[in-house]
Amino acid sequence: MLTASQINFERYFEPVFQPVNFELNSGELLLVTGANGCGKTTLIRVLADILHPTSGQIENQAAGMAYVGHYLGIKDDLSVLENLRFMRDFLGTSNRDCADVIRQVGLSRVAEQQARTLSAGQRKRCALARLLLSETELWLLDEPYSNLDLEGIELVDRILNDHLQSGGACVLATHGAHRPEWPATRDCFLVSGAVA
Amino acid sequence: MTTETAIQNKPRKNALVMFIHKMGSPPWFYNFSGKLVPWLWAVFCSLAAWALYLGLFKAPADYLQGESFRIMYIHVPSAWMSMMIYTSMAIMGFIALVWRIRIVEVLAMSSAPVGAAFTFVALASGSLWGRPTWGTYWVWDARLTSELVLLFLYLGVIGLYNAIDEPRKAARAACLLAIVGAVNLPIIHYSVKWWNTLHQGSSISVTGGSNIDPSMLWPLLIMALAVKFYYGANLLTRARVRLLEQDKRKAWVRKVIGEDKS
Amino acid sequence: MTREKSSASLSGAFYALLRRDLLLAFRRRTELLFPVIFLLVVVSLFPLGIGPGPQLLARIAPGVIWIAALLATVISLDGLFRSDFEDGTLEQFVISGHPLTLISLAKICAHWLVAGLPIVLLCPLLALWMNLPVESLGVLMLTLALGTPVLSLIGSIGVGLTISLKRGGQLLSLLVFPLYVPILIIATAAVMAASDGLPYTQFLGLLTAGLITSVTLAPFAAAAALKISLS
Amino acid sequence: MSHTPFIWAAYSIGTVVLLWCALAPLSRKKSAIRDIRRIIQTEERSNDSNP
Repeated sequence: MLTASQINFERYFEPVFQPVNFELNSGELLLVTGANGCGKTTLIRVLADILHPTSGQIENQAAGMAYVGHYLGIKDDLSVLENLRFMRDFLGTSNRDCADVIRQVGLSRVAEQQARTLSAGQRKRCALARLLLSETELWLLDEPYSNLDLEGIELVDRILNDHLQSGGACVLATHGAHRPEWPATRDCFLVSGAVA
Repeated sequence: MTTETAIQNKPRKNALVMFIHKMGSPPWFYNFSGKLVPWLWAVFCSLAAWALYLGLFKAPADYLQGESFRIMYIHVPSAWMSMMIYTSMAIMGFIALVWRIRIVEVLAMSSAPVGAAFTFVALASGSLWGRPTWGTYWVWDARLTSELVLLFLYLGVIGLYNAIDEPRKAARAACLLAIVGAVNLPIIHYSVKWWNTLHQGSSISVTGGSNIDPSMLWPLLIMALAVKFYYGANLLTRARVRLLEQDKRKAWVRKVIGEDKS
Repeated sequence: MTREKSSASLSGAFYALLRRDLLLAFRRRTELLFPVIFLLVVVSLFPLGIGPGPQLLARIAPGVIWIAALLATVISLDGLFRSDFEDGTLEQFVISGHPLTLISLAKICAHWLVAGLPIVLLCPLLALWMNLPVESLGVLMLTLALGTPVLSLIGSIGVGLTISLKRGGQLLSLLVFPLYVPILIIATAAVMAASDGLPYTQFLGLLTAGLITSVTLAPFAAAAALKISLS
Repeated sequence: MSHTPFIWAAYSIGTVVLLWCALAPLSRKKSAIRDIRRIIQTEERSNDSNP
């Protein structure tokens, strides 16, 4: 579904990480780990086609991508429900029920509240709800566990399991405090800088 | 160097393609342009000296404008260059954006200050020409007005390039702006020209004389040719310095500096 | 991305985004008023600065109103992509697979509706202040109606380029004002021609041509600019 | 009124601006080379201390 060969990204004329190679098939999870500053976010953004790789090839045959990054893309002036409704209309996945998705991520109590009143963890859950709405094959998750309580971490693992079980794929970047349990997991250990 | 190995792995193509490939590699470009620059300066100096000798000493005084027409030999080539450099910057910007060639990005961005300098010279000499001709230093004449707008366009490109930290991102943004400006430039030029006739401002253009005497025309043409060599030499010099600055931690720069010392 | 987008899903995305932007603007409606108040203040300063002589005011009215409209547009432009860029919504747009050109166009439309349209609607008041002949008021409104969308469209390129800068606003004016020169010249010429009782339809034709050209080209440039700013 | 001062002024402005434009990159090159030499030196020193 997603193949990367020798991809690299340069900033200030220095490679951010050593060239990355992997192949990801449906039902597989790619776990991107590495020290702080090794370019996990950069790699995810390259895979998301937000950044253009300086060299190397990415072959992406996934039917749609979804992305949860550091900036969650939630509008403060809209309520949780309005945020999700907009994303549903924008993505054209109108058969999904927003209220149901909100229940799944445990935000029913605050669904009508403006997003500015949410805590960091609740915002993360709102972004996860968007993932569920998106009906995409490839998920790109950048530190999905940050800011979440134990229950939230379980929630991420649960929806991730469901997604992978139904044939999706996922690239997950984490600094390693928690690892999702999934049999078909590939590892990608990023090393910063150029090849010595 | 990754670029060098990439070239070696490629199958041999014809000489032109090989040349373009090589020019894309910073060390090769640095060495090649280093050999070219002195020659460009030499051609510029001799052509400019010849043109100025003809224009300032040999050409007779104009029967309408007297001696002041001699400002033409600096004003008109500068004005032509200011437009030409903007166009070439936009074309290089387009190439840089589409094919992501770093050397072309650097060349496009090195063009901007040279173009801005020519625009400034055109404006200053034009206004000094205006004083004897119109009796005032500034008239909203079509050529001066479009040069002024062009100067703002140049300043925008330079400003944007300097405002963004990451050099390649900055170059790409400024290249895009240059392209947008180049699309607008003809529209600006013609609308300003037309605005000028509309308001019956100074309809006497300083360069209005259509049948100009050959003894006055030749110096102009030679000067116009000379400043193109100036642009080439200055552009390559600036591009070389920028490459050194950007690649200061790379091995090829180390080698070049080491050779310089010995 | 390989997923094909049907035109229905594209127009759905377009209208969803347009609706959301208008809703967001409505939620912050006091901020919406600032450019409009700015426009009124700038125009009212001219009689104070150069004296209330009716003939002189009428003579400079088209230029003054148009320059004020230009300034008000540039002031409002910074908000065009800023919040979407800063809270990560723009990245979501990119990854959705919808063309960024369409997204820019939707946002430009929304921007014109909340920032450009009020200028067009307010211009009778401005014309009254500036003692503009009633006959040329219609032409002034027409030039503004045709010209302010062009200001938003060209401005969107400048905003796209400066959005990643903390203080992009000051640079933005340097980038876009030179590009606004032809519109300013043509629009004011049309109003002046109307005031003098001369034919003016050819100017309106030129403005329309400018509008069509910028609608077809500017969203692509704005999308390219946003893509660069995101990197 | 004589036109000569204007011609002189125009040509001297042109010469000064174009000369400055041509010489500016040379001073930048000097400081760039100084920078690079410093980088090389610090690296050599760190290589000497831990071979």
